[in-house]
Amino acid sequence: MSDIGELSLFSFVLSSGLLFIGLLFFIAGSIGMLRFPDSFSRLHAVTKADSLGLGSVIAGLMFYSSWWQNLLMLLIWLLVMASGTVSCQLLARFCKAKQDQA
Amino acid sequence: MMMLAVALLLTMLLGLWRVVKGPALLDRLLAVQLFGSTGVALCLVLAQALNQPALRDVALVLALLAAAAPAALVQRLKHNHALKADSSEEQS
Amino acid sequence: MSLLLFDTLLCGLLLALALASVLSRQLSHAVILYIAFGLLMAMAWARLAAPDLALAEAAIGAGLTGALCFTALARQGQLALSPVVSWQQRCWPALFVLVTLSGLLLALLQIPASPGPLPALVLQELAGSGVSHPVTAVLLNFRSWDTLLELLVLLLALLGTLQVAPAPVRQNSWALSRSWSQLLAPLIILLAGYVLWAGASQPGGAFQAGALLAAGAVVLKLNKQLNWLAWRNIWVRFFAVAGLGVFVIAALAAWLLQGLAAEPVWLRWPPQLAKYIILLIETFATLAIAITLTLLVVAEQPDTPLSLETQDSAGGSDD
Amino acid sequence: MTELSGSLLLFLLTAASLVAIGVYGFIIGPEPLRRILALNIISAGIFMLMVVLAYRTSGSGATELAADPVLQALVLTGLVVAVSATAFALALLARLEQSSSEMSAPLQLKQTEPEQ
Repeated sequence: MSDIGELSLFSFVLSSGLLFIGLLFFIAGSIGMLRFPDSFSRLHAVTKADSLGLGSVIAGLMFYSSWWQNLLMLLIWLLVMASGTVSCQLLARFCKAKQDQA
Repeated sequence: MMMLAVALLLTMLLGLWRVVKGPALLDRLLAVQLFGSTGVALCLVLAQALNQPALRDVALVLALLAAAAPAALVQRLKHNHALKADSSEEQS
Repeated sequence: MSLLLFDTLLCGLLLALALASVLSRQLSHAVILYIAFGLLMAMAWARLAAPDLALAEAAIGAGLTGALCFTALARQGQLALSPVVSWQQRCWPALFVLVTLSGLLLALLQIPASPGPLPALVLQELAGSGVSHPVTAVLLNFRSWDTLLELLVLLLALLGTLQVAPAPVRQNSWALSRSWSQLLAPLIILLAGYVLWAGASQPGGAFQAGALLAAGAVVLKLNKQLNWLAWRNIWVRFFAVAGLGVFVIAALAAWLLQGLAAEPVWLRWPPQLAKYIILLIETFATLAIAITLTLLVVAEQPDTPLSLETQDSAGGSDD
Repeated sequence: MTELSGSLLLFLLTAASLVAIGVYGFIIGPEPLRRILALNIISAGIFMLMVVLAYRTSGSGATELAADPVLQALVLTGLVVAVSATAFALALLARLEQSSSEMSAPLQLKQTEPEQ
């Protein structure tokens, strides 16, 4: 938090709050990964919660950097959301196929 | 900012438990997925905390590949007999 | 303080993953743990102020190593559990390794805290190198011998792999995965171009861009796309060799050019042309690295015997 | 003892331990594929040692990009060479298994030593 001087107090509080919410989502994803009973619900926990958490972290970081970097971070978020969806689907299919096979 | 990075690493540590313990192969793959998406966030936070803008490019590369690769890779293992032992564990 | 905490956690995670990968009972688990280890190594490079390495490691660890290991895993026949290693078989190597480790640590602790004269020398000579990013300057100007020989090593590895290329793994791919990778492809090409271009002034360059392109191509090839990207295509052969060829030709040209003026030195670029020479070499080196790594990772014998009909229409457009 | 800072000592220790773990896995690992992975872990440890030595320049507190570029460039080439050597070793391994299963011999692979 070395660069607190560059931000007004309001935006600092806002960005800290967003970062904290993002962190909460990440923690929730990990706990879901630990506690959920079967593979499919664990899949659900990781791919959903983490994309949302990443979005919140990025929104929190956006207060600090230039517009070009912000655009890049938005692109990253979109990519992670899309690939999270796709890989969730693919991994679930793989799991289903193996259960049928066994 | 650095504390946020520490906390993200801690969530990775939680995921590590699933990698080591996880009964099915899918759980381990899932943990790699978790490492990928948390790694993207970690790179972005480190880029801010360590003042290295180039790490955002690293995050972009990770977002393009790390989240997509495990899913593309499981296709290789679809017809594999070597993993039968796993799927029997998985049902328990 | 929190930095030290971060380092401790990172090192602990790395060691735990490496240890678990070595000790795990099943081979498939070891492979997955190793892939996670590679992802974390990228974080370690990011922490240690080496973004170039983090870029390369992210592309290699996430894309290439995974594809390599999973292909090897898919080739393994019926083996479920690893053979059990007895306690005696474990004990003596562990003792030996511990002794080695303590010796290693004793040697490492003798390392002086101050660096040698090289970094200052690089920064001093940077202005005449044609680029403003020190790592790229070292790779393509100050120590270009390494890079030249490294391209040679890549080519040799490719030739060796093509000689022993095993039978292909039977697989079919899902339509969703196919279309997703097609969507990903232009983004990866765009990003690789950006990384290559950025290498002149900030972290990035030929190796990172090549590894990134290769990772994208491997994902596409696993989905049965990019069929023209095979060794039987004459253009692929041309570009795989061109990285080395352009390097040598540029070095020869620079040598002759210098020979007119003064005592010629091998692999030293004239300062006013250095920027363009480096850009030229890097472009071809990127393509060569990408093609070589792709073919290395998905090297498989073609189903049909080697036929030399070229598919120029697809192959002409690079990447 | 040197006057290296805490973080640097930590990373040095990790690098040495990674090498040790890799050597142990290389000796123990029953399957050839696991031995190749162990070799890769050894190389990761060595790369980390070199990068820590490069980081020494910039000091632990400063976060400017003043790390030793020579070592970083060497590690960069090393990463790519390591991946290509691994690919070559895996291709050799696949061919070895193919030929040994063609001869209907049991899968008793004593040793494959890829050069790293």
